[in-house]
Amino acid sequence: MSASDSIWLALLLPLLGAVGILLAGRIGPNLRESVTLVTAGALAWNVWGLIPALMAGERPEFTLLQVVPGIEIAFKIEPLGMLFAALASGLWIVNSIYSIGYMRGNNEKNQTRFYIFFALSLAATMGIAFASNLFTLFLFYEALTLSTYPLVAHKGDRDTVNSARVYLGILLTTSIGLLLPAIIWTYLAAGGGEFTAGGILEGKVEGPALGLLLGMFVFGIGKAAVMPVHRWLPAAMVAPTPVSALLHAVAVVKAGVFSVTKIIIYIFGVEHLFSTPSSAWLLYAAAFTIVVASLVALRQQNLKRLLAYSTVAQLSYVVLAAAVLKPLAEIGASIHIVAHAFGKITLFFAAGAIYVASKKTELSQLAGIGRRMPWTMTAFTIGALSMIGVPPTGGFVSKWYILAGAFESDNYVAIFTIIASTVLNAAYFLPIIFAAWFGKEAMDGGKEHGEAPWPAVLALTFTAALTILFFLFNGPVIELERQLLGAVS
Amino acid sequence: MTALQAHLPALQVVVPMLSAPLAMLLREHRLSWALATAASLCAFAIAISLTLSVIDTGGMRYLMGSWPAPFGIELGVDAMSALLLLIVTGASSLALIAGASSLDREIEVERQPLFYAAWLLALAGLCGILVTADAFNIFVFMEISALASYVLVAGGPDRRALPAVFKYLVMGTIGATFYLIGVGLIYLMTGTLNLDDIVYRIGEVAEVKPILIAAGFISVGLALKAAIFPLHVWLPNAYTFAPHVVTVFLAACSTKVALYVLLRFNFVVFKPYLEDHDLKFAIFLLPLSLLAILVGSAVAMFESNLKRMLAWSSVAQIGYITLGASLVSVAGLTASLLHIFNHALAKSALFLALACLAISVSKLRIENIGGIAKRMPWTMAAFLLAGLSLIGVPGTAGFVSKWYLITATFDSGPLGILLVAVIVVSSLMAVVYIWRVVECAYFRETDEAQSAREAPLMLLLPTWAAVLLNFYFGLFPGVPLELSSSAATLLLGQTP
Amino acid sequence: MNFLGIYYYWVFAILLMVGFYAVIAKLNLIKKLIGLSLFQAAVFLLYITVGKVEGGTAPIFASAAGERLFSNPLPQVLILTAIVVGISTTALGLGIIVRIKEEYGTIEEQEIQEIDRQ
Amino acid sequence: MIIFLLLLAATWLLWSGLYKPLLLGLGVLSCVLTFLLARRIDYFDNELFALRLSLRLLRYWLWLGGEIIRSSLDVIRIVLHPKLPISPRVIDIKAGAEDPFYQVILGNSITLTPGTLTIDVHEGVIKVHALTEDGARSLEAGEMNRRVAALQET
Amino acid sequence: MTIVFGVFLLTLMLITAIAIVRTQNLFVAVMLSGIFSLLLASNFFLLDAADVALTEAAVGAGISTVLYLSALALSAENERAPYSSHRLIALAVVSVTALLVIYATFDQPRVGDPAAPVHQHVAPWYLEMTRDAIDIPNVVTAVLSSFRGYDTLGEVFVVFTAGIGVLFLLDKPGARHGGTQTVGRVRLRHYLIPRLVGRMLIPFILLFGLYVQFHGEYGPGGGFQAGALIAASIILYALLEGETRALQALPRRLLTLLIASGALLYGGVGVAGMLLGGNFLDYSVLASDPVKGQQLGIILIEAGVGITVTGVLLSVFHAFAARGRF
Amino acid sequence: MYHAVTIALLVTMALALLRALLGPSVYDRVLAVNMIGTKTVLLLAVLSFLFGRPDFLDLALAYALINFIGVLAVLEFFRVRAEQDKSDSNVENR
Amino acid sequence: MDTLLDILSWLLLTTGGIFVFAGGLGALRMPDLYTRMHAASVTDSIGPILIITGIMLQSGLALASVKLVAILLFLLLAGPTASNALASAALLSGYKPGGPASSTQDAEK
Repeated sequence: MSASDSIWLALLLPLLGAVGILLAGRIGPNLRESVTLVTAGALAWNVWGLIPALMAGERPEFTLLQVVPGIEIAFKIEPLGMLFAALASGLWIVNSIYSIGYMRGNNEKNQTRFYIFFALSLAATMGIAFASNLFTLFLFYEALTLSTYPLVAHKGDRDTVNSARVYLGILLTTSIGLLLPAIIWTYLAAGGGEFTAGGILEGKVEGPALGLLLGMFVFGIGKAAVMPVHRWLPAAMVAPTPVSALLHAVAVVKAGVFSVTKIIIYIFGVEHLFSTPSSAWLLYAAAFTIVVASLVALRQQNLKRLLAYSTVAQLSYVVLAAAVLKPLAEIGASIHIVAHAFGKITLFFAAGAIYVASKKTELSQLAGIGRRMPWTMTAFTIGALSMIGVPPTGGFVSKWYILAGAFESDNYVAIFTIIASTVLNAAYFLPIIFAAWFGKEAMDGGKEHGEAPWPAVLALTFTAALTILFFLFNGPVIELERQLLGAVS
Repeated sequence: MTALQAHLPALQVVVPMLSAPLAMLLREHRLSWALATAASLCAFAIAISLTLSVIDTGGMRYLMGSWPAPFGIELGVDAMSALLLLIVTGASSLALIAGASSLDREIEVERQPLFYAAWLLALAGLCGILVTADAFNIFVFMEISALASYVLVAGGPDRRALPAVFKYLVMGTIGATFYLIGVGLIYLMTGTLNLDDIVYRIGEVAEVKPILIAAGFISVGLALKAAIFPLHVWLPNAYTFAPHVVTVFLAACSTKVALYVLLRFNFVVFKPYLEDHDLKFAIFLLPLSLLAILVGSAVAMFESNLKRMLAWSSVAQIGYITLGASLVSVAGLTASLLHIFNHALAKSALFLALACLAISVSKLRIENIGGIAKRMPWTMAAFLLAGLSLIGVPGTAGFVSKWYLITATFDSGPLGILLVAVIVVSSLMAVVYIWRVVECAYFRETDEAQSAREAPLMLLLPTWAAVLLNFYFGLFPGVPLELSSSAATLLLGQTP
Repeated sequence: MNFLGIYYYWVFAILLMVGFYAVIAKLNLIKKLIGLSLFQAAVFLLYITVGKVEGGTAPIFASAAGERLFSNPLPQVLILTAIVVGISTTALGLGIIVRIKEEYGTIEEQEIQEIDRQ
Repeated sequence: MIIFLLLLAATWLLWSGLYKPLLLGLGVLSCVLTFLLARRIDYFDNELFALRLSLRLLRYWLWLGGEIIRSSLDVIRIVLHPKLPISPRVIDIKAGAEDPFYQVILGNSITLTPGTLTIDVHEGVIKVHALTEDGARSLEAGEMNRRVAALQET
Repeated sequence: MTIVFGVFLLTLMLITAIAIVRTQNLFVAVMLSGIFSLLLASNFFLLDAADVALTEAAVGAGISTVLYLSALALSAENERAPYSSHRLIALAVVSVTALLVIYATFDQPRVGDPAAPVHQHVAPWYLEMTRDAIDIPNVVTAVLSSFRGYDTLGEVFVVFTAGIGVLFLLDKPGARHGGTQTVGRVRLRHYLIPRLVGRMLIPFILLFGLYVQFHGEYGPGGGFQAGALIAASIILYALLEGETRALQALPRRLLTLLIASGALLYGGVGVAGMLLGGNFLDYSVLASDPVKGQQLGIILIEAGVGITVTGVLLSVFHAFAARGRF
Repeated sequence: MYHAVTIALLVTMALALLRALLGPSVYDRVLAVNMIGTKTVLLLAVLSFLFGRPDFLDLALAYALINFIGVLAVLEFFRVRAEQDKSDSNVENR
Repeated sequence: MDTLLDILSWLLLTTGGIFVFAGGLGALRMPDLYTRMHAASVTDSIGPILIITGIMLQSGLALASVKLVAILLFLLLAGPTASNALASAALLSGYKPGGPASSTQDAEK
């Protein structure tokens, strides 16, 4: 099996999985979930198997078909996409285990539909990760939006449907309204949309127009949640927690920042953008988002909404890092995708576990919960520390690289933002942790409960462990992303 | 070229036309359905064969009655007519197949042979317009198809079909008469009716005024027939109250064929002759297209009758088509023609899905279909997927034409940004109106939906065929794209 | 002659106007249809006027006609077809009107609209 | 019926004026078609089969022509008279002939002569509207009625 | 002088047209339309269009009056509200249209100018070819049925469409208003004079119709006009004796057959041309001598036209009549 | 000479048209239609000779036929109307 | 002989024209329907007789004359029939001779 076979397999496996889940769903939940797990495992094995080839400098390619001359559906593996794909496929396994616990524990309806669309979302994610041109990226970007809609609207009651409408509305509006024109502009200006090392727009689009195009891309990719197009993310929190965990902490939002980063690196070209003053606004927009989203998070009472705003802020770290436009910062951006993924998925898992076990969703209810759910809250603490960027968690590593990049270019805005947001992060996470461990449980605090079902606990423990492990053993990842340097400079 | 092949342009019209009296004579409605379907499929086969030979040779000519060209009536098939022939015959076949199980609810069995005869005549009329190269002959076949369409629409079970069809009749006749006036003026100045001959001789005419007025009359008349905003008022009700499969057929073809004639005349006949004609054409058409797009989409967003919603969406989609044409560039026209094709695909699929829904739902209103997706998963999935194509989600046919349209508007200078904005806004509106339905069908509950049953296979098959074609042509738009771009170059008089 | 000749065109224009006005402004469906016929009749007149040759005669060879100048047969042929189309449209329109009357009990446009609105 | 066919043939020949084999053949066809249809519509089966020709009828027509001219002049005089000296009235006349065919001839003759107008024929009674007293009186005198009745006798 | 007559007739027409629009009584409007049609036909005759004049008279004054009256018998006689509220807009639209037309006339060639382009290009060819290749006197018929036979095929199918359309609309089972079906079917039976005279004339009208049918190549006339006349003769019978008896003479099924067979005959001749090695509607191949073939073809297709038109007009009349009242 | 007759016929048509416009009853209008019909027949007959094309007399006859049938149709229309009124009033009386 | 025929036919045509015109005038001047019909019948009976005879004298002994006779015959048959039909219809709907009954007037509202 050659490397390019792995590419189409990566797309096909989740699709096959979806069909399998549909069929198995008719027979029974156990078989259905086995199919999910098997698919997830196969996908991860397939994707991870590509890493050695990539490290060896290979860049496998695969062209599915040519829609019209100049517009192809084609794939190509490069370090950034590889990282994203490996992350998403790997976490899918963990998330699937968690889902089993969560969905059963909650007695959700329409579980088969849930698993099917989950698999479809993963297929779309793989497409985004491996896309070799803007058109393909857009295709799968939209597919991801559409396939996650049923997941968000899963509950089907009025509020959920309304929120799901906001979700879909914002994502489609931005993508059709800004991203598509931007892509077409790019195709027209550059004669194509192939992701090319060093960018393709140099000499084609210059000056203020470049800033405008950048804006169309950044805001067009609504999934990156740069303010003011972040509102879909809190809205999406009506989804079941596994969805929030994998999709709205990892796959979907990362697809956004990943796309931004990829477009900055491979379409605009870091050098070209750096030399164009009109693109500097991106940095400020990202900084603004980080600070404001953190402030908003500070005022949230609902745990999942707090996490959502935290995600908004964290995503802009990636954008900020990319916008610093220095090689080290780009590496930091890519690593932050990983670090934040581990941390945030842990946090969501924990939130979901709390909900399954105790039906609690508000911050005020969490006092003293650490004693009832020690595993969960330990994991939560680790995740929160990673968000703040305290060693020995993964969050520290990425922040370090971003700061290094910022210092390299004496970018004080970035430095200041990072410091400020660290303070803010600490300000909203530490009280929760403190209350959970040392607070006193309210007397009328509802039913007696212990830990969540074991698959959920297993999953969150695992991701918490990953967060710490990433601090200790981040070498391979950095090694992988160092390859980006070739593309950047 | 075999003997039979040489006769194909004539057979394209004659086969459905002569099947009509036979269909009428058959007393058993199943038999006449079978005959109509067979004739329609046969016409489809002829259209495919014609398309192939057009791709090979660039065009076909046929002399009716063997009389030489400007004197007798000449038929001519080129890339543009081949493209539309495919749409017309294909949509007719699909809709007829679907009609087998949906029409019995709407039209009494005894009246069905007449209905199928009218259907074949509508088909023959539309094909006739497309293959002929004679200005007056277009009028005759336009009237055949128009009269037959009135009959088809009047077959709707709701009594409101009748005022709707009367309005359709009045406006259609005004349109045809305007066209006739225009042709009369041209004939007065050139002495000929053959389109090629007109093009050749119009250059020798010194006086501009009558030709200018002729251009006006022909354009307005055809705009009426093509339901170009604001002359679209007949369309929503006619589509809404027609029998469902008739809506499928008409939405896919009738206005498109009028657009075809409109483009032909304006680009081939008038543009080379009248000074600044393209500019005037654009100035008239562009704002109207934009209004059509915005108004049509906006009304569709607030319409709760599903068929009328899609009908208003058609008004908007016609706006896209005319928008592309009003750019007067090869890219714009290509986009426009391609959108004719793709919109036909998407709309037939959507209306077919509605026909499936109508089997179980008494009133096709949005509030009546809550939760129906559970009972009719295949139908709603088809609706959803076709809706994606209408919105223009990548991977579907709708995306390809929208891509070309946006590309073309970018080329058209500073105004382009505004146009792109309009296209984008209306695409979003399309998201809204399609999604309202999808959301309701999947996430709401009503009592009526609980008793619903999945539509019969004979309805689902054509529906899904249309849906899959949307995806096929979204991924492999080769043939329609080639036809549209060579038609566009042909219209603009450039060598490909 | 020239003025009188132009008169034909002008009458065509005014007839067109009258018929068209009836179609648009009248609310009674039968009246609309009559207006439509007038409208079409105006066009017939245009064509036939166009086909006339001064000093010519009807394009039918006969001993009585001898070798004379003949008027143009083509517009006549076209209008024959157009008249037939016109009567067909009228017949169909009347059929629809009869059905409307049966279903709604009126053939006034605004009354039909009121009934539908209920 | 033979007479009828002959009449049809004569009509065709006189109208057509073209004596080519093709057209003669078509003429035969037309006559036969007409004849068949006439049978289908019961043209021959009752008293209404009304083709009776005679010399007297011709003579009557000539007389009628004279009457028409005379009464026309009367009416014209009235019309052109500035005061319109009319004195309209309605009278009933009992038809002398019993055969409805001759009643019809009488009725139409009355209408044909300006100044008098048949309004209704019902069971042998003809209701006539006359423009002037004179006209009414001369009709009541019965000259026309008598002549038509005489026609019937042959 | 002729043109003065024309101008006079045109003026009368204008007056009539305006009166038609102004009157609120629909019956009056229909009567005036009949007058309009007669005036128009006279005008056509003045303009050397004998065939058109015949058709217009048969259609405008005859058939459409009958049809309008049948529809009127089913509905109210007076308009309720004369004009829509948009009458000013309507007036503006209409005026613009008329002004545009008049604007166009400034550059148009003089009426009747033999040198006008209309008379230069194809028209002389038709006159010449009719003599050479078809050899019938009526050029209009030659153009109609051979040179532009395809148009006429379309025309037949327009009529056909209208026929099945009306049948489809009005033969709706269940919606028929029962009750009046048998009452009042006596028609004009009690009117002695019209009944007797009308009856006497029927075969001759029919014969005249057939004459017009078969002399289309020689004088004004042809399939359509003949069909209208033949249908008129049967309609006369229906008026006199009730359409029940008319339907006994020519049953609905037969009429349906006529409608279809006429259209098929026309199409069949076209296809025969194709099978015999020519193009569609090429009559030259029908006989060994092309000229004879043309003539044969013309006779056949004219017959097709006549059959269909008769069938359609009668069916339409019966469909209206069967609605009960008329 | 033909011209004189033509003019007389045309003027008579105009007078009849005037009657049609003035009414006052519907029957007056029918009368006018009938008059115009016969005048048209005569006009055509005269014009055929004026143009030297006597073969067009066919038209005149056709007009006469059509006109006759038209008037009878109108009569039938009135009869139906009268009957309808009668039955309507019967319904009201009951 | 020819001149004589010409003069005769001219005479017939002209008087025919005068009769027709006078009839038309009468139809306009007369006070009510029935009296108008009398005037109209002048144009329907004597008018055609004179005019068509006049034309016949012009055309001589030709087929055209036969056609003219046919037209005349038809007019003379159909004209009074139509008048009779009209009169009886008017009477049937209550239009009394002597003045229009109010119910049948179509006076425009």
